[in-house]
Amino acid sequence: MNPSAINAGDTAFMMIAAALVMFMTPGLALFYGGLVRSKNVLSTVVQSFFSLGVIGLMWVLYGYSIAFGPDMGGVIGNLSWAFLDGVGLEPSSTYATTVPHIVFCAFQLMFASITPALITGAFAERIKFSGFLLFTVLWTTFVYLPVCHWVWAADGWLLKLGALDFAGGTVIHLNSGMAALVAAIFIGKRKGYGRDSFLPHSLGMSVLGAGILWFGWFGFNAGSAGAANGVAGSAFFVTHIAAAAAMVSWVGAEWLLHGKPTALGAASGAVAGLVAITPASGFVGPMSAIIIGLVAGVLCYLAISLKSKFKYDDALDVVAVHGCGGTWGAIATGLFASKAINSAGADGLFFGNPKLVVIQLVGVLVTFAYSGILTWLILKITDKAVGFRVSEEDESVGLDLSQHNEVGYNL
Amino acid sequence: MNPSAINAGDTAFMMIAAALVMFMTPGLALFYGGLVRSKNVLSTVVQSFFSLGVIGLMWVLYGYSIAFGPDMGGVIGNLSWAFLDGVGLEPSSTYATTVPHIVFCAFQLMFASITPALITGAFAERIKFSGFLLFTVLWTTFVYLPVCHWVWAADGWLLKLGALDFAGGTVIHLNSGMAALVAAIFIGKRKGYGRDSFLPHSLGMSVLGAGILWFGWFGFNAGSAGAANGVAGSAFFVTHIAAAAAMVSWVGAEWLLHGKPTALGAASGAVAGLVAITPASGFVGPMSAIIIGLVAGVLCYLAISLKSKFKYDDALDVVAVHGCGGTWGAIATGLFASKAINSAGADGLFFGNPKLVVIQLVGVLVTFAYSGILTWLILKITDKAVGFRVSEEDESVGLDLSQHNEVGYNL
Amino acid sequence: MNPSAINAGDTAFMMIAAALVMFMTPGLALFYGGLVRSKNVLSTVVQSFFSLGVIGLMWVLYGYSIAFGPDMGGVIGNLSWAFLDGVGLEPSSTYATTVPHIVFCAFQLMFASITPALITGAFAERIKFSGFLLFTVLWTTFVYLPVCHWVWAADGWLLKLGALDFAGGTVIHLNSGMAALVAAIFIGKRKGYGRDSFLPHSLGMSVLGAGILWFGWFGFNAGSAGAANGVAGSAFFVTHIAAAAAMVSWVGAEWLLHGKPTALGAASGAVAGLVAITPASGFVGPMSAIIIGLVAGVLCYLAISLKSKFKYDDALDVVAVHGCGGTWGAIATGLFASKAINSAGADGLFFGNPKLVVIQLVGVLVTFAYSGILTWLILKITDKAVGFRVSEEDESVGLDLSQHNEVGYNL
Amino acid sequence: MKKIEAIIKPFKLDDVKDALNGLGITGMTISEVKGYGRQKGHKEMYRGAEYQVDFNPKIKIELVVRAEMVDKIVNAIRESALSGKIGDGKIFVLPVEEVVRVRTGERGEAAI
Amino acid sequence: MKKIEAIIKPFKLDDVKDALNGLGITGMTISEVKGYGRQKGHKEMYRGAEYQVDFNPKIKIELVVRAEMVDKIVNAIRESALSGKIGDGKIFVLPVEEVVRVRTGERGEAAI
Amino acid sequence: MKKIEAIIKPFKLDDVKDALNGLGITGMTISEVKGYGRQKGHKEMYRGAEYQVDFNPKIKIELVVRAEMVDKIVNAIRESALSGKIGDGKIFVLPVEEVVRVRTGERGEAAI
Ligand SMILES: Nc1ncnc2c1ncn2[C@@H]1O[C@H](COP(=O)(O)OP(=O)(O)O)[C@@H](O)[C@H]1O
Ligand SMILES: Nc1ncnc2c1ncn2[C@@H]1O[C@H](COP(=O)(O)OP(=O)(O)O)[C@@H](O)[C@H]1O
Ligand SMILES: Nc1ncnc2c1ncn2[C@@H]1O[C@H](COP(=O)(O)OP(=O)(O)O)[C@@H](O)[C@H]1O
Repeated sequence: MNPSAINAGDTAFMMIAAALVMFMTPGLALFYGGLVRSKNVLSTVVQSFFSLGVIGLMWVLYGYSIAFGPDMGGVIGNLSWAFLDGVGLEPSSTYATTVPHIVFCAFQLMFASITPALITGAFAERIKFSGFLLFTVLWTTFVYLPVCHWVWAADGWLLKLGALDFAGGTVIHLNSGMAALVAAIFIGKRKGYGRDSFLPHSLGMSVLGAGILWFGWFGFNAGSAGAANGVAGSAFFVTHIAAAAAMVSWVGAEWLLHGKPTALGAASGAVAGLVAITPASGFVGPMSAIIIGLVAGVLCYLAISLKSKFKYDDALDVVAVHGCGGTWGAIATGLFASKAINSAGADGLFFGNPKLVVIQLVGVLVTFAYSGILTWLILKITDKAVGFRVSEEDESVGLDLSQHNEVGYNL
Repeated sequence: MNPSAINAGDTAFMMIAAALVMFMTPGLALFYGGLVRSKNVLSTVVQSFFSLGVIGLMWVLYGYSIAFGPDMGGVIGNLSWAFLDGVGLEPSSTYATTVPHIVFCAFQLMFASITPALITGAFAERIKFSGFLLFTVLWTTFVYLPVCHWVWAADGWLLKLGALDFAGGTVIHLNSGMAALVAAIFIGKRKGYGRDSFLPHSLGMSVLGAGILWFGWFGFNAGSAGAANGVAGSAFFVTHIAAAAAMVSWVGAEWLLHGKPTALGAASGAVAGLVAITPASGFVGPMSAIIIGLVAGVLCYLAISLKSKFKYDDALDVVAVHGCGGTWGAIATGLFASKAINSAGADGLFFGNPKLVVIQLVGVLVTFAYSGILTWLILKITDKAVGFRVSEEDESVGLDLSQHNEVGYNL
Repeated sequence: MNPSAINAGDTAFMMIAAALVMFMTPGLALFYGGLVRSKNVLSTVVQSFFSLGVIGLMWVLYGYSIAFGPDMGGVIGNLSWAFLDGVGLEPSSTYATTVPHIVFCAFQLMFASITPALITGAFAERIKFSGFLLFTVLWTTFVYLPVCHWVWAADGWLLKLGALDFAGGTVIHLNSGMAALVAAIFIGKRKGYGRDSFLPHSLGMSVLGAGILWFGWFGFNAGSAGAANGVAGSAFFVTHIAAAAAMVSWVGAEWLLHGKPTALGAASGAVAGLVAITPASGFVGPMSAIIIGLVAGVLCYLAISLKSKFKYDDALDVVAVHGCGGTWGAIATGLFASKAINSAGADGLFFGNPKLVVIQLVGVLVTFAYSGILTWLILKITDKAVGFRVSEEDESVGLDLSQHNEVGYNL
Repeated sequence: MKKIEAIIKPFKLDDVKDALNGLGITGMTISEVKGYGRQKGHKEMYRGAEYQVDFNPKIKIELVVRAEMVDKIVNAIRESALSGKIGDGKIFVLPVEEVVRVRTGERGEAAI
Repeated sequence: MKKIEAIIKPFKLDDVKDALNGLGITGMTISEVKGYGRQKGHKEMYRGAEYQVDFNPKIKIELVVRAEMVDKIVNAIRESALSGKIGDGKIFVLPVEEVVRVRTGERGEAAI
Repeated sequence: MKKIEAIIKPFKLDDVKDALNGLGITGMTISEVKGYGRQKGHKEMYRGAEYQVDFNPKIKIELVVRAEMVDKIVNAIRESALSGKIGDGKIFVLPVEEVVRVRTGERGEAAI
């Protein structure tokens, strides 16, 4: 078989997977949108939604080239694929070699689009739209693209080191989780935080959002196999199971500790499980996935109390869910990965290779440091340039009206 | 061709089909959630959603093995596939032989997850969450898994008898419909039933839910072909057409009988058509599908009045839609099945083979009896163990607050 | 390879693509439903939803045959495929030759279903349900089916002329946009238009709808390749990019001109971009897509003011978004099409072939004229037969109650 | 003429309506309100945190009646709204100086 | 000072607002309420069953005014809210003893 | 006994509640209303068109109290609801003739 021939099955799969990942962003918009107060629903929703727009443009102009283009020192791609020059209907010889290169490029674009949207949960209900926009452009350029290159580009240094990140635990979740932590501290607490109650305005909306996220996550994780093969099938299955397990353990934890199982707990647990399995999804089997999920549910649930302990206001718990969940997933990959599932991967600690855990930790720590520092700088610049936080008046009126001259509901 | 080789097209198809079926459960959550009063929206939504969690775990631990594992007397699978031992990336030699076994296992898991969720419509607005949970675990174990084995496992006795159930008319719909009937009688009417009005709190939510169900049902029915082939294509088409026909006939019936076509009628009709075509979907052609759909719409619409005649409170009409629709579908398969569509099937009455109707009826009646009796026992046990119905006080406050300490809306 | 052999990858792709297009109709229902006042939400939603029903039936009975059946003079298909006679599990020798004919038929059905639903935005909030229904049946029969034949049937005269319409810019968008203009003028303004404010009742619902539309549009455009190949991949990518670009330019335009970026602007911009890229999607590259999208966003945004200038009440801006967007897309195809992307296409003006623009303009103008005149006639007939507009009383009570005896919300 | 304002528990609305109907009351206006009182509100959970919500959903019934009807009506509301549990609500009586029926322009007791 | 409470049909709100504006009224408060009265409510369908819903959506307008304005205002509301069909609503006038403007602390008629 | 009706800005509700709590107020009823006044409303955009929306969201607090408490309460509300910007709202005092507690049947001041 000609190595660069297009396989229709793989191509079908990768297109649909890309579509599924795209659908996650509106899903996230709902998940987040339901959690804020009704006066901020649109501003929250549109921040996710608009990421699809601005990052789509960036991706064509220079993003894809920087992330996946010809390597410069393992650190970054050069600009020779800018404007998608040479990225066409033929398969790449490196990435997803049985599908049109443009399809792989589309698939990766969807990942880039949702990542900064995840961060918006941290500064929800008090962010200027212009501040969000500039932040998103800078953060994607200077944080997302490089980290993506390190981990997924053929010559990325973390990949070469042997770090495993099947579908984005490091690149996406712990990266955005760290950025969320820094941004939450930077922007400060919402007005009235700790005194007024900030109860979600529509939890049904959030559960729907979580359902869409779950649905789309099959594309996210299974699609990361790059083809419709056994590894994709395995990733598909463990993705579901980890979400199921984390849902059960999160709800179990709150039932035990607070006496009630909640709908938001079920939704949050599922998301936590999906986050945690992401880096491991192509490398672990079902029983490992159950453990990863069960731990994720409890861990992320408990991690939520960090914000009251350390007194930052991470409005929608991005740090607890994506930061902690992603970190746990990256480490768990080091524990549970098995060549029996994916011969292109590696064995983890429980399969006789303690080295993998160390490598995974390197990936985690480097990403923490890089994302943390760069995010802080970008926040400073953004704040200077266009301002990051709205005025008190605008905040109490609500961002929908003050930033967008719209209201969420006229019932 | 190596019989156990993975086909990328089939694998892509079955993964996406599984994802689509998974998405039906959040869809059902919305469909049901919109129909209850706003004080019960989250409890209704979370019961569907949580099924994904608990049944995911059960499936890995023992569910799949009992349903599809090595046969014991045509009645049940043994436990040799527990923990998915031996269920891996290679295709099974029996089920969907061109896709990884784990993908077939995932596909079937989604069916198992939604079935008990369907039942929750019967006891909505008055069920304890703990009662729901125990019931779901027991019912899936003792009712769903065996019936699934009978009908779909290679050596299941109903399959061997020649009963046709392409995508779950018997296993899923009439099974859950019968359980719903028993559960509705067991739990008793909602407080104020017959006096207060129990009008839906958000019909737009229900229409969205129905739209998602319809969308997902393509995976449900076409995916039941196990491969992306002509039968799948045919199942795909008739699924759509039956839904369309039933939507039109349901709305037509209410327009004629009550003077107004309704949005809920359109949504309910579509679901009724989808239910009815399910067992027949791989065996019948488009014109048969139109007839099956048209009959389903009117039949299920009329069946709703049964509950006032027989004085049970099947809150969201699971009996009428899934029970009657599924029964009609099972019988219709006996009438309209044609080997011209699917050579692996059989001809039905209208194609010269009256025997098939008899066999289908055997399947229906056995399932009625088995599901009815077992459901009753399980309800008794559940009620004794953790209680099934909430207190009057909790019911009038609403389940969201009393069971979950949450409220649906803060607008 | 046997030319009529089924390819599993292509078949998987076309089924999922058809499912995605089907999902657009509920998406449209939400997009439109969120924009009307809460007293009309269900009537708006059900008009889209019900199109799936009635057109599904028509398609089997005669629709598919008229659109794609054996040609009569390049103008219309004959009835020899009525009842889908001969449209079966084997591939067609003409259309999508590697997938079951019934799957191609299903895919095209979804297009036919959404087109009249698009028009409903023009006469929202004042239309009789019976009027909508008769209009939809007649319009689909006498406008959609012929135009579809001209453009897409193997012997259609516009196709033969060399007009390019990859996924329906002419057939669907500019066709429905023209019909919307005529219908808006015919039915007249909503009561209180220009004085009362007609603010959307739930913009979050509309953004969700736009998200679903975007997601489904991948099936719409990429699926129009008929197979999971390079052209499909390219169409997939440019679809996304044009939506992204138009979102950015629409929001940019309103930000500049009115001082605020809006959530509805982001959603509307995305839809405008999706509309505009539709006819071009299989023929242009990413940079062309960016330009098409950027122009579409600004153009459609500005086109909205036409309605106040020309004093018609196109309630949900079908003319501006689908009419103008579709027209721009059809012309842009004449400018940007390139054989380098799709050898089965043609080069456009910017690739040295000015003739294509002329051909495209012929397609546009003929469709305008045909759709405009026929729509007017059909409106007259509908109005005579069952009435088109509700009474003043019914309009002020709201269509949900007056047409359907239902209300949207009981919160 | 007097205006009676009653704050009751939502699930008692049908009972109260029936009781008022029984007295021949032909008009009233209701609205959804939130009550703060001895009944202590309830807890809501949000990701492991518990929030005390002080307000409970209540229904406010407003009706304007002839002065001589007040006692009967107040008693009827009291009985039909009674669950005996804390939070059952309050009934207030206020003076009304004029009533006009929009449709007919009638005034005073004829307009009630 | 008097308080005027008017229950009107929702689609008449703009007319009433304009009429009050015409009289130089600078403040009012409105809310969504449900009315029960001679106008008989409406039917809603739910899967083939018909439910009688007794309450119709109404708007309540509350405004506090100087006593001498009452007649003019009541008439203005009456005329602008009139559709002539049943259910047009009611206007009530109640005594008010004190008014305070929060922002300035003004009291009495100056605060209206 | 008097009824105090206060129209305030929504984000001041917690402050007012705390202030009233400080005076030992044990009951009140609140609702969401829309206010029309000197504060001019706001603009909303809809696809390039700007609409002037005249009404601002407000909270109405109703509480019935003993007559001698009125001054203290009015002052407490005034101070806690004050932001100093236009639209801070109004406080009205109306006479009340009777109060009944549904649960116990108590009447008059005992029932408050
Ligand atoms: N002084 C008051 N003024 C206005 N409304 C009150 C007052 N006291 C109580 N209410 C209303 O009555 C409801 C019931 O009062 P509560 O003190 O909880 O119970 P109970 O009436 O049984 O003592 C409250 O939720 C509130 O809406
Ligand atoms: N006695 C009353 N007390 C309070 N509200 C009333 C009273 N009578 C009528 N209303 C309100 O006025 C509205 C219109 O009254 P209705 O009897 O239906 O029509 P009409 O005023 O035309 O006779 C009712 O829906 C209700 O909200
Ligand atoms: N005469 C009135 N009757 C009833 N409500 C009023 C009256 N005047 C003002 N209000 C209410 O008080 C709110 C604030 O009034 P406004 O004139 O905007 O500001 P301010 O009180 O600061 O002068 C209004 O939104 C309205 O709800």
